[in-house]
Parts: sequence; structure tokens; C-alpha cells
Amino acid sequence: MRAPARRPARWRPAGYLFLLPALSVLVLFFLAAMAVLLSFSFERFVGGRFLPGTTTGNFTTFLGGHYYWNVIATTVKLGAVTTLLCALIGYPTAYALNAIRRPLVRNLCYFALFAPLLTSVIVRSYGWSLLLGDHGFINQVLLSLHTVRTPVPMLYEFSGVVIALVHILLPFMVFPVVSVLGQLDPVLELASADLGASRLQTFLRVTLPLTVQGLVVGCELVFALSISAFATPSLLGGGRVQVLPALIYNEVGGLNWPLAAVESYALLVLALAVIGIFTLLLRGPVARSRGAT
Amino acid sequence: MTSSGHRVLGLVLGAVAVFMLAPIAIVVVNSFNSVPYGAWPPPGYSLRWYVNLSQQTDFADAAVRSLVVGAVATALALVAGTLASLALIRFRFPGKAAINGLLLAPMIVPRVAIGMAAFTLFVRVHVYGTLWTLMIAHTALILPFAVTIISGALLRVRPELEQAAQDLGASPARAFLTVALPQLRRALVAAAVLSFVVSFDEVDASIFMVSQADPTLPVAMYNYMQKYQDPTLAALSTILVAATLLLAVLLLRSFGVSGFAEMVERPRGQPVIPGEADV
Amino acid sequence: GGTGASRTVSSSSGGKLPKGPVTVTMFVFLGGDLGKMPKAFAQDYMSRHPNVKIEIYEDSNTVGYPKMLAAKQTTPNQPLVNFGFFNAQTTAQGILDGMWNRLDYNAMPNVKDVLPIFRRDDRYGIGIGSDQLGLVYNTRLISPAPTSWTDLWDPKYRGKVTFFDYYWYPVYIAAKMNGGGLQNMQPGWDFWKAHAKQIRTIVTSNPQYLDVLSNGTAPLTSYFNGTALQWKGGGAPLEYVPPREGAISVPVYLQSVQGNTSDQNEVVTDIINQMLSPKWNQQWAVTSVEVPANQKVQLPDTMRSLPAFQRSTVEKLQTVDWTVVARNNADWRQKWDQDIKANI
Amino acid sequence: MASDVVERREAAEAAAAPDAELVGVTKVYDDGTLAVDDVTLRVARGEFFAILGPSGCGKSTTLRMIAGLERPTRGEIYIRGEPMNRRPAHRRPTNMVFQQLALFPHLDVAQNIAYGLRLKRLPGHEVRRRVDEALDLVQLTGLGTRRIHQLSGGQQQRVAIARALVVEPAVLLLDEPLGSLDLKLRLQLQEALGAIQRRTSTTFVYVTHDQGEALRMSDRIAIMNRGRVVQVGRPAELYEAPRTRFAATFLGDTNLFDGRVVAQGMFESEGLRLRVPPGSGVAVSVRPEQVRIVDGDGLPNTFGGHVDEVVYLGSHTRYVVALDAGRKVTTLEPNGRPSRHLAKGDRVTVGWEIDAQVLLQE
Amino acid sequence: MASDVVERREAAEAAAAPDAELVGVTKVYDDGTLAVDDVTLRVARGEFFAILGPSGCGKSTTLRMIAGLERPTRGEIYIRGEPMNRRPAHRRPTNMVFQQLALFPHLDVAQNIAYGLRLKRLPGHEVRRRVDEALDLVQLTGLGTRRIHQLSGGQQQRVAIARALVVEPAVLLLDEPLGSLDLKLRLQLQEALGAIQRRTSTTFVYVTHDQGEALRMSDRIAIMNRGRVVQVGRPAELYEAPRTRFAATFLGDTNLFDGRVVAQGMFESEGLRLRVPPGSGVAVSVRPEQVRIVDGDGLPNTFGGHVDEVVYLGSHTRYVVALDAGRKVTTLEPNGRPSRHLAKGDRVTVGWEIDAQVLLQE
Ligand SMILES: Nc1ncnc2c1ncn2[C@@H]1O[C@H](COP(=O)(O)OP(=O)(O)OP(=O)(O)O)[C@@H](O)[C@H]1O
Ligand SMILES: Nc1ncnc2c1ncn2[C@@H]1O[C@H](COP(=O)(O)OP(=O)(O)OP(=O)(O)O)[C@@H](O)[C@H]1O
Ligand SMILES: [Mg+2]
Ligand SMILES: [Mg+2]
Repeated sequence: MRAPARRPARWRPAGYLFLLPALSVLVLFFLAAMAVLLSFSFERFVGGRFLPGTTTGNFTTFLGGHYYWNVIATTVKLGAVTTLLCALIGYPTAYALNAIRRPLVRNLCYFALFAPLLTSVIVRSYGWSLLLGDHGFINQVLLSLHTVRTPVPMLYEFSGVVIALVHILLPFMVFPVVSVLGQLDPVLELASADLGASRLQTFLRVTLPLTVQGLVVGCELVFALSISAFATPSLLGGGRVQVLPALIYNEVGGLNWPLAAVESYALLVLALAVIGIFTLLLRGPVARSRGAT
Repeated sequence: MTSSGHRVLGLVLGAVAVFMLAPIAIVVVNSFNSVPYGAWPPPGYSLRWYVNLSQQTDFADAAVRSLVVGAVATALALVAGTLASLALIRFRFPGKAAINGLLLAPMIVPRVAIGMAAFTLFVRVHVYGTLWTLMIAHTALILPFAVTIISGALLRVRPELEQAAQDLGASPARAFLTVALPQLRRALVAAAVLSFVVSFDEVDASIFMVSQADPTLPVAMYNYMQKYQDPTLAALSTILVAATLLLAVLLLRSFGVSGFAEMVERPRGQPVIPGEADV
Repeated sequence: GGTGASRTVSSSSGGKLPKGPVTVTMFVFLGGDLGKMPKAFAQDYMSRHPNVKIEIYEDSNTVGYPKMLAAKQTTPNQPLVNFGFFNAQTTAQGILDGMWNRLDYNAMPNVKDVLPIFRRDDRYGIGIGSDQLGLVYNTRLISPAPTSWTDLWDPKYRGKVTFFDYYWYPVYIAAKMNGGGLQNMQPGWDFWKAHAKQIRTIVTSNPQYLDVLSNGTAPLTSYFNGTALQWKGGGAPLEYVPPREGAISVPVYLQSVQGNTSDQNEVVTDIINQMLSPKWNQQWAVTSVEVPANQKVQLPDTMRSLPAFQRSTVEKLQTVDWTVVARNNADWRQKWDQDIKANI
Repeated sequence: MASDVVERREAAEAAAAPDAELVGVTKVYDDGTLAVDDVTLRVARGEFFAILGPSGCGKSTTLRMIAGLERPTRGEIYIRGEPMNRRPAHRRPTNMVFQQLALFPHLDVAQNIAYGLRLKRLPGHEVRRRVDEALDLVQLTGLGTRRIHQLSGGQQQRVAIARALVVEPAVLLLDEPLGSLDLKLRLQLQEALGAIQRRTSTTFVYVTHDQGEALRMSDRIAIMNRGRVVQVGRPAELYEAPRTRFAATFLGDTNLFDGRVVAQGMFESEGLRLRVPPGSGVAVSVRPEQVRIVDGDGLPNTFGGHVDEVVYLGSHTRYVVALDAGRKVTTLEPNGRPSRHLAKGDRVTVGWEIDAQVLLQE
Repeated sequence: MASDVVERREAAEAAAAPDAELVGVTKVYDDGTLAVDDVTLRVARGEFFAILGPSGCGKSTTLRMIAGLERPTRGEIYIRGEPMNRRPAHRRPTNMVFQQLALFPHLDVAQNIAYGLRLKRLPGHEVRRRVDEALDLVQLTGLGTRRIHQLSGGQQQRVAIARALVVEPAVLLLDEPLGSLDLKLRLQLQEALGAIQRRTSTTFVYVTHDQGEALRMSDRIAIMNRGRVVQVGRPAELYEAPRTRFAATFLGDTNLFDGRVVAQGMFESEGLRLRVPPGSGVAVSVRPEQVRIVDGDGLPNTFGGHVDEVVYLGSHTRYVVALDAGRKVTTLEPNGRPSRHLAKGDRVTVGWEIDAQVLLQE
């Protein structure tokens, strides 16, 4: 499905050559690290100390405890909700960014999207706590307007985590979509309009199908990042939102590296599985959107 | 688009901008807080945290270090990522799916775990604490962003233009560089920007990989936060944000039209649906 | 270069030190002003011993110790640090991991002035001071001041309490009050599971902790005297009270790390000894707001007037067996996640 | 065909409101290019109206403005009497066959053609029926499931035609719709389009660069140049009575004699004296097919010369004759007639009738 | 012009190795479409070789294979005697004018044209000179700094031509290069191309759907149908002596009489008896311009009938005459001659010479 139409097949073997730089970096660092992690996963950590010999106990502990399955559920749920919201907000944003022509406005928008990425997660969350907190800005407004009697708990809840994640991951949705929107030939939108399609119809029937690739990329990025996010859930989840990465973080601190390793691999498998399914589902549309080639 | 049409787009952008900037605004306001703890509204205002920041000399070094690491890693990731994308999109070869997954992995495995393992690794091969290891590490960590974004855009590049270039005598490589890359302009910028900030913001793994003696900016901030709990970091963040805004404005000036946006905008004057006037 | 590591530092008396150049790395707490005294000391010591170079490794125990352990597992003879400050729990953990050298108290003249509770029968390190852990509350939002551990689960503070992420102390207290103890924490876990709703939020970073307490999200917690005072000093409306049942004493130890060369051990022993001298011990006590180990130390009145330093408080201090804590830490961590956090 | 051309024309002129009307329409592009310059046109309902003009003269721009894909800088556009300037493209009763086709790459051939119909919420079977009809019409039967990039240039163009046709709009705008088709297919599709147009009495505004096509198919033709309309009229009118040099030379090949009327019915040009019809003018135009190679001089205008160039054109041969007076004259001789086969250099006499000539005003 | 067509042809035939040669070349696309079917062609050096054929018959595919943009499924391609199959596009001495233009949207007009030259490492001023020349040649002087999407269809096409021309390759492949240009400009560019071809003696392989163009410009023409080459020959040859029904009907308009030879020089078709030249065949073809409307019957083949359709074609009028015998015959009458203006229904007699007829073999 991926080799574009009308491309001489003869350079195919070169594929590996092109992968060389990327793979060497990964092997040099990432795979090596993952190997170490794997070796950890078989070590015996009992009563707060490492014992000689190896075990598969860490795996059984993890897969056995239904607590872990709850955590996995929360993790996936968090990832799914965040990704969905990012897509819903991010695509229109990208579309608008692509449509406006006044450079100043566009630059300011890019800046707005970009700025949060420059503030460390600690500082950001601290901004959120002042916004969403029980005594935060929003609640104070609500109270002063007598719309509510007691503060609405937004912070230290699932909702708070989602808001913060969407906030910081939105650029990872917008930028890929914008980049693909830029490759769309505007005359197609004109043709659609000419054939009687309203803006919305044109969007749904031409623009979206032809830029679905950007959306897919955005979703992959956002999902991967949101299910592996540690700081935001633990800072804004107030302990109520227990996700795998936070668990892993604690295990590392608590010296229980074997379990941390197992959990890391679990998360990796989980994410790859979800993304795999996701791309499988979208194979059709994406392939079609490539008729362009 | 009808005027109502772009009123809607305007609203979307406005809303998003507010949403994105609100917490930042709070942070900025809070950096002028007179008390060390965050409270809304701040009990009083002062510059003490900026003063304090100016005394934290090590932040400057850390910032430079982060910039260097970020720049190098981004450059490496872009090159390696573009080549990898080419392989994934343009060639058919066994094991592609696996490699695809492998290229995504560093983005998924929690950084803490990677960092922990990496530390062990580095110590074992006696390279712990060197800057280049950090660069390679960051390259690996941001590679997924480059690959995903670039290959996504590469899917939509029209090969007939490259064929035309080759017909005119350009080698496939040359044709790609001179004809395909320009079509990938936006994607490359997007990849670069996102990769860089990810590297520039990376703390979970770096904290294990850098020697405490010469930390990167995020690690330095993490350390500071361990020591003192006050809005000095808010002040630092404010300065960072202000700096980028300044940069954006400068680009706006020097590029005449629209700095960053220019790089990612559709070719100027390209037809858009009539009525799609400026927002 | 020396010949490997010896389990016990040579008993050859204090005076003579290696003449050749020696470099030692000192682990220093990352937090508040805890770095001041060690750094000052290092400067002074190096000026007096030109052949000795003291490098500072400043980190939190939570990140630093794992690194040390990883280093030990891969390169046993090149420890990440050679000696330094470690809290009681890390000390105990280190004993499990065979991280420390036994100290030769006899080779350390100042030890004779050290209060007995700061010495260790197993001679794995020696205490330099002790922080304590009680109740911290927001003076604007809570009055009268809390007085007892039981206030943590008093219905009138329901949804007003906060804890740091993974914090076993209140569980231990609850266990003790419900017929359990350090060896048998189950009653504590059950109790807190039932009272989880007391907790408004769990915090994972100190700044967040400070905010949550100060801006009224959760005005009551249990934490260290030292940190509380630092925050108060910064202008936060917070106060520390030792519970009437007695605060928990949390000593800080100086440790010498396995894998040092003998030269390094000589120097380390000498340094530790000198840090215990009244002069330096006093500095430590003041900057960390802790009870000093050396009984010759004279505390300033400002400190002596603090509730934490009242004779009554000091007498009621509870001590815990940190080895038990270290042993069960991993399990407790999971229970904390699964029984408490899952129910707030 | 000619006969019902007449009928249609009359119908058209009878029609109260013109179907499409441009009043002083001007288009200046962002970069300052003046593409269309104060164009005023009235196209009657059911009329087949062709726009002819050199490349870059503003034909496509005009169509795009009628379709609402480009905004006039000045001027008003009316369709069925209603002003269109504020009306977005998708609410105009027009459809366009784009010069650059603009087919949807993510849809297959059938889906492309069905696009407009689906928007009209037609029942599935109805859509399918019409799409199949359209496919047959443009002779792409069976290619419905092909992807666009799997089609040849001409096939793509035919899909574009079908896509616009099926929607059956009030006004159909065709921008060189048959540009890349071979003569045979082009003739067949011309027939088909003509038939459709007569049946549905749709108004066609038809841009083409093929004069034969324009002459053959259209009720009226507008000749554009440099963004302006030079002359509007019926095919024969334009061909036989061009008003300007441009019109005369652009539409068909011609022999131009610049000069002036020296006496009643006498025109002088580069040393040649032509007997012309009464009237004034700055130039005289004689079509090559009007110029004959004669033996004696039985014609009012005859000149001696020798064959300078011979071009074989299948049904005809084109001779360029260099007159003794110096300038060259082109003549078109049918091959059918028992015509002596002339070669370069042969001496000949050429001549033409008085009223074979047209006096041009500018 | 005709004369040096001859010269060139002889030169071409003299040339030892053919410049471009296809031997049993076949192309089957991934989806199984058989686009080119066992094609064998030899194009001589410096020859102007046209490929003519209905839409979708495989013309572009053939060019793309010569250029190396498509790999033949079977067969070999040689240029100047060297086998090309293993040679990537960029190392072949060919350049192509793409039917879909494929201009570089991110470059302006001048940069597009300069692209090939820069690759040749030519000095800047040299590049500029050649680009300006090219711009003048295609009459786009002054538009060098325009972006591609700011050009009209025809202007874009001219940029595509210029881009390929400036590189001055050994073999120039043109895929309907003048497709969307008006007659006048087309003629001028035909002239220009012809001139260049003569000057540089480049080999042109020229795909067009304009028969006049093919007849006028080329030394030889190959007629393709359904992926196969039907007939190759000189223009006059093909027009006057087509071998098959397809060739006869595709190239120019004609009257076909299916039937059989009943006696020496006697052909019978649908109740008509035609006096034909000796020989065999399954059909007879008579070009409309060979059919004359006569008064008496001084011709070997004359038939009565009445005018059924009148189409005005500017220089000519096309009459369709329904013979009494039933079938229809088309005739092309020049308008210049003092010809009585016939109307639909008028009774007439048509006739033609014996050797106006061609016997077709299949
Ligand atoms: N990529 C492709 N995949 C499948 N079939 C194709 C592809 N490209 C072309 N074809 C088919 O191959 C045949 C020949 O195509 P080609 O483009 O050579 O025709 P052509 O002679 O150039 O026609 P035209 O005059 O319309 O351009 C056509 O039937 C077309 O549908
Ligand atoms: N987007 C644009 N920006 C600037 N100038 C343009 C733009 N589009 C077209 N033009 C210019 O406007 C003029 C008219 O263009 P238009 O496409 O209407 O010509 P046309 O009559 O269709 O020519 P052709 O027969 O070659 O298609 C041309 O000179 C062209 O260069
Ligand atoms: Mg046009
Ligand atoms: Mg073609």
C-alpha cells in the first residue's frame, strides 16, 4: 500500500540503507537501554533487596494483579480521551491556521500554540492549579457570580489531567495536520464548491479525506505521548488518576526496577497494539487519500 | 468562504489561543508574586523572584547546554528521520512493520525507565556524564516525532514532479532534494520545532543521564525546585516565553512578511476560495 | 591508588592522613539550605588539606540513591559517591544493599561527644542530626491548631488533608493506635482505606505541596519540621506542631560508601569526624533546623524556643526501626497505591 | 444542424432575460495582473456561446468569475437576472469543466462523477443510472472503478466533462473541455454535447482554442484579446465580416493588405491596387480559400507570381505564392479537383472576386 | 517547407543507427491494464516522428517508457544503439514535455526553465541567456518571475515546452505539447519547433491529437490503436493510402463503403456498384473533398440523392448527401468557388474519380 504509483521498483533494496542512520542511533542508545531494562525484568527483588538468580515472577505479579489492569484501563482511557479531544480541537485549529492569510495573526497563533511547550511541566501545572483549583481563578469567578455555592472540583480529578494534557499535546496534533493541509491543492476545494457542496460538505468530502494522513500522524503522536505522560497525571491527578508511567516512576524510585521494567514493556506493547489497530482501521482512507500520487 | 464562515474560524482560533495562553498568563502574573507560594490573586507584587533568578548563575550555563543539545539532536533527528521516512514510504522490504514499531517506541516507553536503564548502560561503558551521550540519547528520543511527521507528509508528495526532475537530468537524490523537500517544507519545520522543544523540555530521562555537576536546563530547574519552593521558576519560564515571542517578532521583521508562518504557509497568492478574506 | 575496599576502615588513629592527592565525592541533600554547611566545610577542609579534593554531588535521595545502587551493581569499585549525608531510610536501604562501610568510631575523637541515639551498634555510619516529623497546618484556615495524630482523620478535616505521594508514616501511626505496629501494618492500611476520603489530594512535588497547603486546597498534613520552617520563613502561613502522642524522629546519617580506596577511606573517616565537631555540627543543626548529634553544640535561642526543640517534645520523640521500613518499603508502596490512592 | 442552429438562436433572442450577463466585469489579480478588462456580455437562455481568444487573454478567468470561483474586482454578474456577486459558488446554478480538470484523487471515476448528484441527495439507484449514462456518453464504459491517476490524459478530461454534465445545471461552463482529445472522439463528443444542449436547453458557455469547434457548434462567438471582448457575433458573421485585423487574423487564416482607399472601390497596398467593394477601411482581408490559381485573368483582381512554398494538408494543399509585386499571398487548393500539381518555383497567376474581400476598420 | 521535409527524410533514412528504437515493447500496469502491446518502432536520427491515436491507446505510456519513467513489462528500448532498460531516467539523453505538465510549483517560471540547465553546471549568465531565449521563443517574455499557479493553462503549457527545449537533448519527447493553445499560437510554435528541430537536428517524438499538426510537421507518423501500432508511414502515404478501416477513418474524415470486389475493377457495396482501381479489398474509402457535387455525370462514379445536412465550416461547407440507394455520403465544398448555396432537401448528384478511391485490406 505504501509504494506510490509509478515509482521504479529497482531501488527497493536501498530501503535498509536509508534506515541505517536512524537504526544505528536507536541501536546505540534505545535498544541497548531496552536490553538492560529487559535484564532487570528477570531479577529477583524481595524484601527491599536484590537477590541472586533470576525469575519470571515480576511478569506474573504484574499480569496477575487486577489492580494493574485497572491502571492499564485508566491509562488507555486517558490516552483515548485526550487523543479524541486533541483531534476535535486540533483539526479545526489547523484548518483555520491554514486558511487565514494575515501573517501577523497566524504568527501569533503559532506562538500561542508554541508558548506552553516552553514552560516546564511543573510551572505549567502550577498555572493550572491556580486556574482550576478549588480557590483558583475559575472557581472564584463562578462563586462571585453565585453560579455555584461550593467550589467545583476540577483539579486533582481525571478532568484536570485531561485538560492539561490536551493543552500541552495540542501542538502535536495541529502541526502535522497543518503540514498536510499545506499540500492540498486548493483547486479541489473549488471544484467541490462548484459542484454545489457547502463549506461543510466540501470539508467533509474533500478536505478531510485528503488530509486524513495528518490526522493519523497527530493521533499517533498525541496518544503515544499521553499514555506515557508521567508528570501531568501525577501533578494534577492528585493521586486519583493512577497511570502506568506514574507507577513506573515510583517503582524506579522505590528500587523495584524489575517491576518497573515489566511495566515499561507492558506499556510499550500496549501502545504499539493500540496504534497498530488504529492504523489498520485507517488504512483504507489513508490509502485513498494517496490517490493524489 | 462566507463571512460567517471565517467568523467561525476566527472564533475557533480565538478560543484556542485563550485556552493555550491562560495558564501561561497565570504563570507570568505569578512570577511577580510577592509571596513564595502560589495563590490567586497574588497577595502582592514584587520583582524579588527575578532578582533571585539573576543570582542563580548555573541556569545560564544549563540553558546554553540545553540549546546545544537540542540543536544537535534536532539536526541529527531530522536527517536520520527524513531518510528513514523515505525508506518506509518509498520502499517495500521485509520487516518494515517491525521497524515502524521500533521507530515509534522511544516516544512511548516512559523516560524514567529509559533514563534509569541508560544510566546503568553509560556507567558500564564509562561514558556517563558526557554531553555527546546525552545528544545521542535525545536524538533517539525525538526521532519518532521526526519520522512520524515527515513520513506522514511524504505520503502526500506527488512523485510525478520528481519524475520530471529526473527526466531533466537530476539524480533521484537530487530530484528529492530539489523537488520533494520543498513540498515537505512545512512538515520539516513542524518536525524540527516539536523535536526541539521535546528535547529542550526533557527531564525524566536526562536527570539520570546528566551528571549533577553540569545539568541541562530542565534538570537544573528540577533541582532548584527540590531546594526551594518559590516562583523563581515561573520567572524563568516567563523569560523563556518572552524570548520566543521576541524571536517570532524579529522573524516577522526580518522575513518581511511572516517569519515562522512564512516557512509553513502555502505559497503566497495561491488561490483560496473567494470570500476567504483575512481573518 | 589503594588496594580494594576493606569492610572496616583501618583503625590506625586519626592524625596521619595520606600525603598523595585524594579526591572524594560527597553526597549532599538537594533541598533548602541543606547544602550550605557541607559546602562551607568542604572549602575549609580543602584549604587545610591541599592534597584533598572534595567534589560535591547534590541530589535528592530518591534519584541519587538509585543511581548509586545502579553504579554499584555495574562497577562496584567505582562508587558514584564516596561518602555523604543520607536520611534514616536510605541508610537502612543501604545496609540491605551492602552500600556502606562500617565506621571505626575509635578512630574518630568527636564520637565521644555524640549522643548515644545517634550512634549505631552496627557502626554503619553515624548520625549528625535529627529532623522530626509531625503535623503541618495552615494557620489562616485551621484554628485551633491541631494537637494530635488523630486530627488527620478527624471528620471536621474530611477532604482537607494532603500527603506526599507514598507516605507511610500516618499509616504506621494508625497501625500503632489500632493494635498493630511497624511489624504489623495491616490495621493501619485497613484504617486508612476506611478514612481515605480524609485526603483531598496527593502531591508529588514540593512546590505543589507548598501551594496546596498555603492556598487552602488542603490545609492540613504531616511533614517535616525543617521543611515547614523553611516555608514559614518564606512567608507561607504555615506552622509545625509536634503531636501530643509524640513526633517521629528522623535522623540524618553520615555514611562512607563501599568501594572506596583505602586512601579515600582515611580521608572520609577524618572528614566525618570533623563534621561532628561542635563547630560544624552546630552549623548543620542551624541550617537544617535539626537536633544536633554532638551534645556540646550550643543552639541559638531562636531555635531553642521552637516547639520542636522543647524538652517535652524531644522526650516524646518516637524512634522507628528503619531496617523494617527498608525491607517493606516496596510492598508498602504498592499498598499505598492500591489501598489508599485508589480510594481517595 | 445548421437549421436548428437558426431555431435555437431565435429562441434565444426571444428569451426575456439573458441567462448569464456580465456588466463591466474587471478582474485584477493580487499581483496586479489585469486579466479581464471591463467585459460586458449577455448570453441568452439555451444559447451555445463560445469564447475564443489567444492564450492568456482572460477566458478562464471570465468563466471562473461566472462560476463564483474568482471575485470580480469591478462589475456585476447576473444569472437569470439575479445578481451573483454575493452568492458563493456552491449556491450558483452553474457548473464548470475545469481546464486543469481538478478531479478528486481520493475518489474513483464513478465517485467523481457521482459527486454532484450525491450532494443533491438523489436515491442511490438513480445516481448509479445517471453515472453509467454519463460514462457511456464519454465512452469510458467499464472504467468506473479506476482511480484517477490510472487514466490517460484524455480519459481524465472526459471524466471531468461527465462530472459537470450529470448535474444538469442551468449554465454549463466548459473550459477547453475537448482540448486533449483526438479529432474523431472530439467530433463525437461535440455531437453529444450539442444533443444534450438541445435536449436540456442548458446554456453553454464554451471556451475553446479550436476554431472549427467554435464555428461548428456555437450560436454566437465572443473573441477576446488582452482581457477585452473584441467582437461578438454569429460564426459566419465573424468569419466573413471581421471588423478588425485581430478578428480577421485570429479566426482562420487570411491574407491582409494594409493600405488605404484611394478612390471609390479602389484600395492601394504596398504597390498593389485592389478592386474592392465600396466603403472605407485601413486594411483588406482575403481568405486563402477565396484566392484561386487561375489560367487567364477573368477575375477583377489577378496578380502574377511564383510558388514559394507547398504544404500538404491531406484534404488540401496550401500554396504560398510570392507576387511579382513583392508580397506573399496564401491560397488553399482542394486536392480532390484535377489540380495540376504545382511545385516550388512554378510560375502562376492568382486572383479573387471583389466581394471575396472584407474592408477592416482597425 | 515540403522540400526540406524531403531532404530531412532522406538524411534520416541514410542515418546508420536509428536514434530511438523500440523492439517488442509491452507495458502492463499493476492493475493489469495492457497499455502498450508489443510495439516495435525505429525513429531515425533527426527525424520528426509523430504518434497519433485515439485517447487511451498508449501514446503517453510509450513516451514515458522511452524517457525511463515507466519500465517496459517486456521488450527492449535502444537510444543511439545502446540498450536503455537498465538506464535510469536521469541518465538518458531524452527530455519530455509532460501531458500533465508537471511544473515545479515552488519555483517561478524562470527557475522552472533553468532547472535542467543548472543541473548541467552552466555558468549563471549562460543559464540566464538561454532561459530568456526560451521565454521569447514561447512568447512568455517578461513572465519569468511569475509563480506557476499565476499562469493561464496555455501559458503553463508553454513553460513546460521551454523547460524541456532549453536542455537540448538528443531525443525530445513531446506529449501533446500544443494541446491547449489557440490555432494562431499553435502555428507559430509549430514553426518554431520545426526550426529548432532542423537547426539542432534533434530527434522529435511527438504525440498529438491534431491531425493537421501531425500531417504538417512530421516526417513520419505512427498510428496507434489499443496499444498496438496500426500503420507507420509518411503523411501523404497514410492519408492517401491507408491500409485499414481504422487508419482511413481515424486520419481525416472519409466515406467508407464496406463490400467486396465482384469483378476486376468492380466493387459492390450495399446495392452500390463502384468502378474501382484493380486489386482486392474489403472496403473502399473516398475522402469527402474527393466527392464532388456535379451537374451532369461526366464522372465514372455518380449517384443521385438529396442534401441531408449542411454544416458551415468557414473556409468550407460540409454537405451530407443521402443517396437514393440509401446510404449517406459526405462532401466538402470550398466556399470560395462560386458554388450554388445548397439547402437541406435540395436534389443533387455526387460523383468521384476512380483513383480517388482506396481499397482497404481490413
Ligand atoms: N497508472 C496506470 N495504471 C493503470 N492503467 C493506466 C495507468 N496509466 C494509464 N493507464 C491506462 O493505459 C492506457 C494508455 O494510457 P496512456 O496515457 O498511454 O494513453 P494515451 O494514449 O496517452 O491517451 P491520451 O491521448 O488520452 O493521453 C489507458 O487505457 C489508461 O487507462
Ligand atoms: N492567480 C493568478 N495570479 C496572477 N495572474 C493570473 C492568475 N491567473 C491567471 N493570471 C493571468 O491572467 C491572465 C488571464 O488568465 P486566464 O487563465 O484567464 O487566461 P486564458 O484565457 O484562460 O488562457 P489559456 O487559453 O491559456 O487558458 C493571464 O495573463 C494569466 O497570466
Ligand atoms: Mg484558460
Ligand atoms: Mg497521454
